[in-house]
Amino acid sequence: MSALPIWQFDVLLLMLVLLFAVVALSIRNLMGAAVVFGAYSFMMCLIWAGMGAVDVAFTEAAVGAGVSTVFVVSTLYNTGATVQRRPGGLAFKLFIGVVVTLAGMFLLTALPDFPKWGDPNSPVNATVAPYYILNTISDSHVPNVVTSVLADYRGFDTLLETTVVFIACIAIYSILRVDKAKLETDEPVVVAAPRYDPSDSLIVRQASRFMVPFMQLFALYVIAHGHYSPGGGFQGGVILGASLILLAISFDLKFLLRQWSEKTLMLLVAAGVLLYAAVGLACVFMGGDYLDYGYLDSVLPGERDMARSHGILLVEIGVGITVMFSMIAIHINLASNGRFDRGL
Amino acid sequence: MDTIHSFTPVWIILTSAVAALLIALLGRWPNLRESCIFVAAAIKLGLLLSLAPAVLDGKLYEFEVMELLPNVGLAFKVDALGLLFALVSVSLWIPTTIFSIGFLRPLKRHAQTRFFFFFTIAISSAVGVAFSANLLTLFIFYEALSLSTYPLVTHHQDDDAIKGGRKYLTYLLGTSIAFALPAMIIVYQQTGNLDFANGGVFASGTSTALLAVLLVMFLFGFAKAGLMPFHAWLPGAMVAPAPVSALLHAVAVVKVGVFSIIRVLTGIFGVDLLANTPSLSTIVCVLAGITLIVASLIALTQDNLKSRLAYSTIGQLSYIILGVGLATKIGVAGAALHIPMHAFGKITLFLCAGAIYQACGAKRISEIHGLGRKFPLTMTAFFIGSLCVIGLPPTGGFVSKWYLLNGSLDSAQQWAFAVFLTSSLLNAAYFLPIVYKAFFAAPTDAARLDKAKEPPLLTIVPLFITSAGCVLLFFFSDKLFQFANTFAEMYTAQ
Amino acid sequence: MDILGYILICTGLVFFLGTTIGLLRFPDFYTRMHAAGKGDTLSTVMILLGCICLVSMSWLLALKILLIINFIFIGSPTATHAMMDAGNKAGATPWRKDSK
Amino acid sequence: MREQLPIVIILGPLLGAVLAAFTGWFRPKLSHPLVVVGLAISFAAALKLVFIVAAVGAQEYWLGGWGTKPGHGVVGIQITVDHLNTLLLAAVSGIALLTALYTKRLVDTELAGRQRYFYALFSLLVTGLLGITITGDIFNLYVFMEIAALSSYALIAYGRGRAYMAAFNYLIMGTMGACLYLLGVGFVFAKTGTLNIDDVSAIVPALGQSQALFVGFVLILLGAWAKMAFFPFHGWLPNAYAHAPTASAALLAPLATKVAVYTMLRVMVTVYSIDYINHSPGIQSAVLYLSSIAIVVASFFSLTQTNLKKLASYIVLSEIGYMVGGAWLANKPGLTGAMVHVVADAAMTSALFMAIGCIVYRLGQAQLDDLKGVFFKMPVTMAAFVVTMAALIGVPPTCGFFSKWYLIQGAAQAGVWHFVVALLLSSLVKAIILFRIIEIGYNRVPHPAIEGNPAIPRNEAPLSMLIPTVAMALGLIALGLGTSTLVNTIITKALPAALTP
Amino acid sequence: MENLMANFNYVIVVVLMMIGLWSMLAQKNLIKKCIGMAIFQTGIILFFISIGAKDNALVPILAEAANHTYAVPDVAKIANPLTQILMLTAIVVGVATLGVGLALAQKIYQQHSSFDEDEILENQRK
Repeated sequence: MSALPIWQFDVLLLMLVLLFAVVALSIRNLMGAAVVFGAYSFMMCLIWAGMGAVDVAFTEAAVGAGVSTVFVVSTLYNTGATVQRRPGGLAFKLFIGVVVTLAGMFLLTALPDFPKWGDPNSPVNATVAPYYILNTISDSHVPNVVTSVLADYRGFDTLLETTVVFIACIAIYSILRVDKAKLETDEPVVVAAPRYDPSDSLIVRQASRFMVPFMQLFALYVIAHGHYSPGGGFQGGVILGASLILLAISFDLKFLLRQWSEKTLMLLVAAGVLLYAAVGLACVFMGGDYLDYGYLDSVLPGERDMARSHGILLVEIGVGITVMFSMIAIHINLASNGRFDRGL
Repeated sequence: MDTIHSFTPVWIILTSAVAALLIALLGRWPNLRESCIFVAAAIKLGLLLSLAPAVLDGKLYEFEVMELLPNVGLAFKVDALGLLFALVSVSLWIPTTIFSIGFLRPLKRHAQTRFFFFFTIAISSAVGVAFSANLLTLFIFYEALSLSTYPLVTHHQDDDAIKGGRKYLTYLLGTSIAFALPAMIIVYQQTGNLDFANGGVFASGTSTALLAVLLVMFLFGFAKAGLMPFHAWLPGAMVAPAPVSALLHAVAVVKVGVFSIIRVLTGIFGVDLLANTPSLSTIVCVLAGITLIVASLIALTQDNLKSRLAYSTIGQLSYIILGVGLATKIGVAGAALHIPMHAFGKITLFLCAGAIYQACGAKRISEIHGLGRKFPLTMTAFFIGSLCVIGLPPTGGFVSKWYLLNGSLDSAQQWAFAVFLTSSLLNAAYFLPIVYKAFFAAPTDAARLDKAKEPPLLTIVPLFITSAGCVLLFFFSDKLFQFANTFAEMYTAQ
Repeated sequence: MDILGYILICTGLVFFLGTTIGLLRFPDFYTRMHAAGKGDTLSTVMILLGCICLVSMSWLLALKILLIINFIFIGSPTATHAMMDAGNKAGATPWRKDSK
Repeated sequence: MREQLPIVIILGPLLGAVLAAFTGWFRPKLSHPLVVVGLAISFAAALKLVFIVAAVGAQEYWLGGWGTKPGHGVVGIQITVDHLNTLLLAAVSGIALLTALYTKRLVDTELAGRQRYFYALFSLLVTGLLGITITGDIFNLYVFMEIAALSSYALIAYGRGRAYMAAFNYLIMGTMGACLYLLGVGFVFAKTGTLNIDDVSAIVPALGQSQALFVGFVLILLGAWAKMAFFPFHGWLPNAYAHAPTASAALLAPLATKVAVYTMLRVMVTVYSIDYINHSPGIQSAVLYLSSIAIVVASFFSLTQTNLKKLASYIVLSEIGYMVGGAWLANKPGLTGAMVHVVADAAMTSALFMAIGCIVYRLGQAQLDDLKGVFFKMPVTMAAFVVTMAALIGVPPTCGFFSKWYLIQGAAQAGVWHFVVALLLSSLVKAIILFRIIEIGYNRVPHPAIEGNPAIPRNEAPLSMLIPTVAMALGLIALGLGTSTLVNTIITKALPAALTP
Repeated sequence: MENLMANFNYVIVVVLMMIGLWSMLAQKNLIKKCIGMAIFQTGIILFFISIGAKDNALVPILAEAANHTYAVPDVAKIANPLTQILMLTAIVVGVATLGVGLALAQKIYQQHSSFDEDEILENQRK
């Protein structure tokens, strides 16, 4: 691959992003807002890819544009609220507007003090970062610097990040999940009858049936090949999740839940985190510091550096499992309003 | 002056604390419950007396429990004044207890256990104040006292009680938090320690303005001393049962207030500082003097017996503060001496008031006309008590006032002499008529008098003890004067 | 080889232009979707083929792009179908010549 | 191999939570003990570290062994236990442990049938808070912040009904705070190029008066303030804590805000230095005024409340003003007071909410008027409650007195009298509240209904709730008596050298 | 002014973030609040990526090392990986928060059958 010298193009994209943001926030139809927001995320991906941050772009494409749009849509779908009600509160909005503008001014005062745009010798690019680029090969034989930093140098962040996904999953579960027995007595529920049940379109079903295996294959490739190419546990996990979500949408939730019971899903979500944490703990028992995969060389093939590489693979798998199943669980909860019966 | 490190002061405080626990546990068996009070009191008294000789020849008992702030700790120190005060409160604790037994039991009053429990706590915190070696420790026990006396004040739990209790706390806690605490912190921030030191803690050259502000904050901060305008809680607290008001006014609360002020004036500011900067001593004397006169005048107008006594207390307290404010050796000694004297006199009066109320339910002065012939003993006790408060021989009050007058003469504040005399006359004016009417006036309500019967023995005996005390103090005043004098010599280097 | 690639890409862009115009100018929902579905798919595929020609050196990349083409071939028409179906259910009336 | 204790502090609750999430599906009874064990382990580690730190000084731990590399600084993530945070670590884990024991009964009754993930979230919240406290990396701190935040949203939402809206507002405010913090980190990062707190603090002075750094500083502060519900951002807190289930409130109220205060302290003392603050007097005085306003306003709102939980939440708000103000006095006693008060207030608030929890458990609701005769109904609980309120008022020898002592001393030294007045005022207000409650619960009973009268039968809270409450209340006194030891051995060393004479 | 052109990204970033912030605080509709939140976060992410950007830099994958022919890479020509890691985390955190927010919004809608803050508050009052 070659460098991407597209700054002028970049400016154009930035303008577009701004436009999409404004539209997404000003449009009255909520469903439309959700869709425009998805488009906004895609624009963002392009910008980031343009700046050489392919992994971020990849993640944003999968998470920001893909999954979170689906989340918003399924929320709207089963609440049935499509159009934003009365605007109102103009004075308040103006006040906030003024405050925010002042804040923006305040932020802009720092502009002249910033290192020049794209300067390779700015503090950020010259202090810590070079170490990773120079030593990733010798440390862990992982050419994709992002992966090695993600899972090794700053592996703790990633463990916590996985935990965040796990928390989000069980949080949403415990907020939304209602069991049928108590449903009547529990709380007044305004159930929005689904206006369109896609599960009756043969074409859609067959098409997704055909695509899903490819998607999953690709996702596994992304996880496994994360050392050498963009991608890794998160992106792969999200795609895996998305493939099943596609099934759920094109058939129905029952179809999905027949294969993956609620219990299995939630257990696997926790399992991923546990795997990651356990790998770290294993390092401690092998005599190293927490998450110091180098000390796993006695159980994993290869010397310390290769052990690191394999350790990274292990934790990436853990991340993948958690992300995949939490995405599915979150979708089911949001789409079926916590009743796990039918929904988008 | 040499010091003795000993745990005894702590023991003295703990005895009554332990007693309190026992009381709480033995609530079911009243006799057992009250007997352990007497045991505790006896032990206390014994321990206190065992300290006396060493203290009298100028030694100090010291003990530091732990450090709370850098070089300020939870520390105790027994000097003559502290010992004197402790002796008074403990020795008056016994008759008060006897009286309260006699007062509460026949009326089948509720929550006697609670009553005695907090009563005992209050005593031990009073002793704690007496033995405090620094301002912080003193403050701690001062607050403990305020909180532990609240249930006593609101003992009746009716609306008056609640109102009185509310007033009580608002004044005491409010002033101590709003004035005393910041003043204390400023002192700490200025000087870095809070120990009561001979000659004060302030470095020479501290600005007089600051000192004046601090002085006023302290005077008002310890509102238990009832300096006007922060005196209103005292009449308000009259809703308490008789023994409680006896305790409040004679021993625990108000005397703790003046005691704290004496400590601050002598130990934090230092008598010499007061003497050398007349403006400061003038502040103290003027505030005290005004309270003295005004309180006595108000007392004249009261018809309710207890509130008249209350205002008389307010006046008498200012005697003590004024005495210290004079900043002369004799004055300080007289002030110190006035604590026990007034204590005995006033407690007698209150116990009498309680006895009268118990006998015939009379609360107002106009109701007790001719009561003397019915209850000669009670009214005689009342007479002696009032003599003691007025300051006439042969009662202890005379001695202390004598020294106070001398002190005022050789101080810079000559006018104080006049103030003392005037207020003594006023005292006479509001006490003697009561006695006179009680013995010689025609009864207003004969029917009630006939119904009335002599109060039970348990309430009469304490009267004898205390009134006898008033007289004895006159003849053995030299013993007490040794205490006062030792203290005065220790703190006035003139 | 490169020439071929560039030609493919340019034709793709032309088709894209057509798609866009159609999307804007056609009278009703269905016809617009029709334009979008057909033109979009075709033009994208052409552009991607052009890319294959350009990167013909590395076969792995070419393979990946082929996969992408495959996905677009399946995905894009299905999506169009789903949307039309939805529109039909939602009761969007088709356009007739006589109707204004 | 180095000392592993620091990471144990984090791993205890983390693993406890994950395992609890497992057993929630097989043996729901097991979840609680698992979490308790995890918290106990982390508390033990934290306690041992307190002594180690006091003895030999700060302990550093590098995740994955990625330590300092010449020319690059620390390339990994570092977690540090030093004099500034060791006390808070012990306090957080200890309080969390007690609360976990305490909430058992509450959860079984309040959240019957819904508690599958409660303890997991509970433990994860503690993980987040401990992480914020222990981490030595400003970005890692953000991640921990989010962990704590997400789990606390869920814990609040357990309250149902109005709790959902309260949680949503909290989510918006909390996310805004986190984002502002992250942006501030970005500004700092852009100028220094490193995320490790020690390295940043080494670089910052060299950069001199840099506008970007200043903006970053302000942003981070704003973020922390939004998290701790400091005056302009305080709107979300009362509803969130009042409508949350008591079990959640008992954990959130004491810890969440204090940890945010710690974040501010860490940034002020370590990342930027104190004289950085002294060089911007304008902001300093502004913040001091803000905190005085916060104290006064919150105190008066707490006077007007009729619901015990709401009242307590407003008390929490006013206490936050204490700490922010104390920290911004930027002199020795002021900072000491703030640091002492962070720990003391955590304990006090925890005891307060525990006592309220007991009351709610028995009386079913927490309106002031419902407290009639509660002193005879549950004497032990109310005794603990009175002690706690006394501590909040600042009655010696409870811990509240000494922290307030230092704060007032600092304010006097800096000559910031409005702060002194605000402190005293709030003490008085709390005193009024206490005695209003005493009047209602103690005196407002029909006269004969007194001790031993069957009219008001003893009905104490269950022991599993009572013991932690009493223990915490006694802890307040113990903490108060131990204050000077803590100050001399640990907190004084945490102060920047510029201040310690 | 030329400085402003030089740091054009930062200007856009600030505007983006402020739009998001405004919508978080001022919008009455819960869903709009959530979207605003997401936009605020993406703005921050863009900021981080911008400070890590380098002119004409390669993606941070040491391609030539993939087949173990290891050569010391030219740091100046390889985009900064660190900011990318941070933002990966930020993205995931963002979607997690969004999910929780939507779940709460659903629950609120169930009770008040409205996403409008004012209506909800009115309902709660009565």
